[in-house]
Amino acid sequence: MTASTSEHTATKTDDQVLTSSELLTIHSARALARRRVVFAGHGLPTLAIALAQRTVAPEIEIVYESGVTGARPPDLPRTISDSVLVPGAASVIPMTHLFNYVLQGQRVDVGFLGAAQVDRYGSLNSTLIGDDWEHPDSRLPGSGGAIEAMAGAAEIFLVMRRHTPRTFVETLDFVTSPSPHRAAQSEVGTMPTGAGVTHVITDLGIMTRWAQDEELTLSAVHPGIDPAEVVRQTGWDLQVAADLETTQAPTPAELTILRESLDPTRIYLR
Amino acid sequence: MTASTSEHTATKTDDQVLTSSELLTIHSARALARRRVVFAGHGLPTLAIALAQRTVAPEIEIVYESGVTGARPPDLPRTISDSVLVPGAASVIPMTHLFNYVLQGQRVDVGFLGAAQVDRYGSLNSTLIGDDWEHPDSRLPGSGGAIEAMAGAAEIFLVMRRHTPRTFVETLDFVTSPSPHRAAQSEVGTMPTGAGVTHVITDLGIMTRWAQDEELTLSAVHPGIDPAEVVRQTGWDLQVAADLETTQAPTPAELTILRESLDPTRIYLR
Amino acid sequence: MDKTASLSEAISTHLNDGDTVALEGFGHLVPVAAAHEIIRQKFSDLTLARMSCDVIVDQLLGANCLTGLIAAFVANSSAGSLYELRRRVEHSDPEPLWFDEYSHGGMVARYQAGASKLPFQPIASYRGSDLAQKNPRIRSVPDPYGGSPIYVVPALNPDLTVIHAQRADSAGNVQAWGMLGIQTEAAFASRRLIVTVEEIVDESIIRSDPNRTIVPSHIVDAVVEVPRGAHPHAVQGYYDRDDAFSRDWSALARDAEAVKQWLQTYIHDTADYEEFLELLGSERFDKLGIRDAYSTPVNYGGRE
Amino acid sequence: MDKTASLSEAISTHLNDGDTVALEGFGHLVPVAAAHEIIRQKFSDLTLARMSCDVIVDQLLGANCLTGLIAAFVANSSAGSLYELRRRVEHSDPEPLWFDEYSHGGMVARYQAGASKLPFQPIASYRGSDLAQKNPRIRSVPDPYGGSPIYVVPALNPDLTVIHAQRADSAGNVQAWGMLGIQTEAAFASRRLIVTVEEIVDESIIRSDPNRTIVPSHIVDAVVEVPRGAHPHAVQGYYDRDDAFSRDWSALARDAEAVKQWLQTYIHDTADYEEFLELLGSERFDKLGIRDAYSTPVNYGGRE
Repeated sequence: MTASTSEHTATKTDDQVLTSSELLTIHSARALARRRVVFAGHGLPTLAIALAQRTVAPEIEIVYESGVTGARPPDLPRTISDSVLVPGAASVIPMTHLFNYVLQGQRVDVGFLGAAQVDRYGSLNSTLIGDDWEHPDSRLPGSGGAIEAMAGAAEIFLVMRRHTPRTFVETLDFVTSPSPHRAAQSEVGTMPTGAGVTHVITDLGIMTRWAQDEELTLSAVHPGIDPAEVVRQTGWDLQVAADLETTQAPTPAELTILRESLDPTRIYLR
Repeated sequence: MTASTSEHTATKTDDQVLTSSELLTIHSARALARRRVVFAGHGLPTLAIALAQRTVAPEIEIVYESGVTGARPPDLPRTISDSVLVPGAASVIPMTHLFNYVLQGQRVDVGFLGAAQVDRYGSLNSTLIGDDWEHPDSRLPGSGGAIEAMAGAAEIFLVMRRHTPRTFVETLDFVTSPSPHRAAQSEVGTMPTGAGVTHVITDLGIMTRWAQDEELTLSAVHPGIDPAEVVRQTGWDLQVAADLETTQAPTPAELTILRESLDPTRIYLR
Repeated sequence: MDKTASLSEAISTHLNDGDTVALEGFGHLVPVAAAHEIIRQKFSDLTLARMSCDVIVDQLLGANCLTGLIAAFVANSSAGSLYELRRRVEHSDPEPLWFDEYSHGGMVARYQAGASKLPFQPIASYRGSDLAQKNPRIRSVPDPYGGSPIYVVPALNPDLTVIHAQRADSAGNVQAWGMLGIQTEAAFASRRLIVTVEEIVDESIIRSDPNRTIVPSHIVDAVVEVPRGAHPHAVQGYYDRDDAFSRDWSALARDAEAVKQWLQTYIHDTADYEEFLELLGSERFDKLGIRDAYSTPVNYGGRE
Repeated sequence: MDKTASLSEAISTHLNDGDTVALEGFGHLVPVAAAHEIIRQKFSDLTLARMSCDVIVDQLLGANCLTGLIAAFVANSSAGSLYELRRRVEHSDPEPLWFDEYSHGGMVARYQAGASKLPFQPIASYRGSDLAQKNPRIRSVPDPYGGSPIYVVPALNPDLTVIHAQRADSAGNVQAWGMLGIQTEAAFASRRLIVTVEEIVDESIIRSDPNRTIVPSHIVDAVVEVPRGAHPHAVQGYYDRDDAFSRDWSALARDAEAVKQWLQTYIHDTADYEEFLELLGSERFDKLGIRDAYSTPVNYGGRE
């Protein structure tokens, strides 16, 4: 996935153009208030957690799929298994423990995921585009640990760089990581105890949902975004909250920490 | 279990009385020829393995239930979890790995066990004396890891200090660690792939069996022991091998290693 | 977040009468000080989970803290019997004890399932064992890949687990070495977790060796510094086992009255574990010294 | 017992056409040299087990070594796609690939079951996932404790596993630190085991820190010293990841012919991994240096 600057959200702050990555990172960080154990990928989630630690959630503990907890890397990690995460970390636990005891063990408050497609209940597809699992039009990376993050974390934050009808779809080409709503329709397997996707943070705004049978609802739009545009860019009949809010623009403090302290060489903040 | 010098096996070697512990240790060591991974308790099995490493089986690797492998303790261990086993050991693996991957994983060639009672197929009782599990006449320590050693090791060596009709019984008061013969009568659970007890080493002689439905057979008696006496001391109609042997007396080399090098202060060789 | 607490606070905050409490440690790093504090605070109706028993089980029984026991080995290691336990099991004296019995492998599997939030864990042993017949919680499931039905044991999720380790930082990142028993699994399986340690150290020491961490801070509720907190068991690199104590216990505990007297003198009449240790006498510990044997450092270096 | 061998000997002795071979390492300590040797020796009809794929999967596919793949993540980490793999899956080009797909958690569970000689391992995820519908090897068992039926995945027991680690002694006691992936489980699950290491060291170093051992000698068939054996992945304390190599691979592998050419030049035309590294050029490695960061030694001392 490559970073892309989304035109409609570019605004000026401190003489610097606000990039989509910055916007998504800042709103992800704000959503982490009161959370403690966060399961993250590299890049944007890592930056969002670092920003939250400096602002709304100083007690956050970060957990990587590679088993690293409490990392304090001297350089930004390039993947979740970058060896730069290890020196000075609080622990490197075995991967069996990470999957069995931490994720499946329901120790994670928030898991960050991305996806190629999401549906109205927050089921995710990261497996394929097309209609044939054995011979897809386009083969994507697959679950990795996404199925387990969805099943084990109390909440999932989904970050989507481009809000379009091709990514926010009525029907997924493949249900990789099922929402609790979807899981409830099955009779086999263990029901997840978490809420599934509670926040979708996109370049247009923020969608939220809280209960198993609740749909993702547009709860806020970024400054200057028309909610009707968000509805048009969504592949299902998106519900808009009665008390729809406009997100607060990034503060100078947030931007300063992000730009000057966390990613000064702009590896992820392109 | 306390060491006891058995009258009928006491003979003179090098002006020193051969103790029952020495006799059992030496025959246990000899039986370890061609074995490699041995699961052992402290005391006699530890000594037997050390002796085998110096004589018939230099490649033996010792594994303790506490997860220690390749121990080279400067002092004799007093239990299987004695911290003296750790410095200089080849590994201390997690107990989950020891039980799941080493024992259940069928990585052990020989497991040493003791028991309060043994039956003709080598099922063992280490749980109780009496006929009521909830209120036994005498509560014994229980399985510990014995059930898993029996189920996972290719062979079990049973060392019994006193060969009597109360310990070699027709019917166990409780089947703690079942022989494969006994396991085969059940329809639930996983059949052990190992042979169960293949050697019983006692103060009177050696009993062996090799196949699931084969009974323990008296294959050798110690010098001076009347096979009829062994049959009398056994609570079932003990089969005696047609080619019954007399065990070779401990050699001066064996005794020297045992007495002067392995247990010079006679902690276990009482 | 600073999670340091006194032992008294930690136990009174995180334990309730009627709880299932796991005290784990396989002849090494046993949370003895925590067991004593449970006795001192007179908790009752507890069910103790302890894979392999030792003197603290007899002590907790003698103090009438327990109505249940989940275990796989009920002797005092190689030191003899646990007579309080035997009186309970053999004669319901002074009261019956609910005894939920497994093998060591079964206890390992129960803690694993608990830590993994699975309802059960399959196990390849138990076929033909009377234990599987007698204990109704050992069950079986079919093998959907065509094999025999396989035994399973249920998840064990204590209300509180207490473990003892060599060191932790004040946030609760816990490091231990030597024989580690089933402590990590008991910790993750538990609803609440107290860790007692020989030393609380600066986080820079912990973070110089992150693979040594057996329990990460985010599952720890309280961390308590209790030097010699595992006596009469050993702590690798700190002190040796006190076999004389364990042997003497088995002799003493033949007499129920002697147990009551011991508990009064050594636990109820002492204010805390420190006073208990003073009463035991420092000469005891002079005999438990160890030689040093330091590990070769490894290089954790990453990108420059 | 001395188990040291050359890489060529080790692979030719312990691998057979048609085998299932696990090459594990989660973006760190990946047995790349061993994958190259498998290509160099022209093995075929292999099924590769690799939880999280990377360039070696594309290389083994391009060299026609594989007819099957067992995996949970089929991209080139964050560097892009694996185009050999995509051609196989999307277009059966040049041949179909049997793809047995799980999640990371499913692969962890499969190796655990394999290492534990259990027929399967229960898993709490998969409810409602299309993966559980599509893959007929993901099955379920009833919960004898009253819960819903639970999904299970079958044991994975490779014929051969190869792992890479920082160091081992000549007997095969293997030590590693940093991110350890699923290597220990893949090792125990396997019928045969080869370990490649950055350094074979004296056993006194290994034995100064026995808790650092991830694989004990008794399950190891061969131990091979292969410095830089994990390139382009990192080895903690030895060298950094070579992201340029991985990115370049994803660019190159868009063209099947370019892959064939690369394999010819870099693998078939080099006698061994050492020659391959020479061909890559030492300047590459100058950029992958690390800073030192040594662990604080711990005291393993026991009874005097």
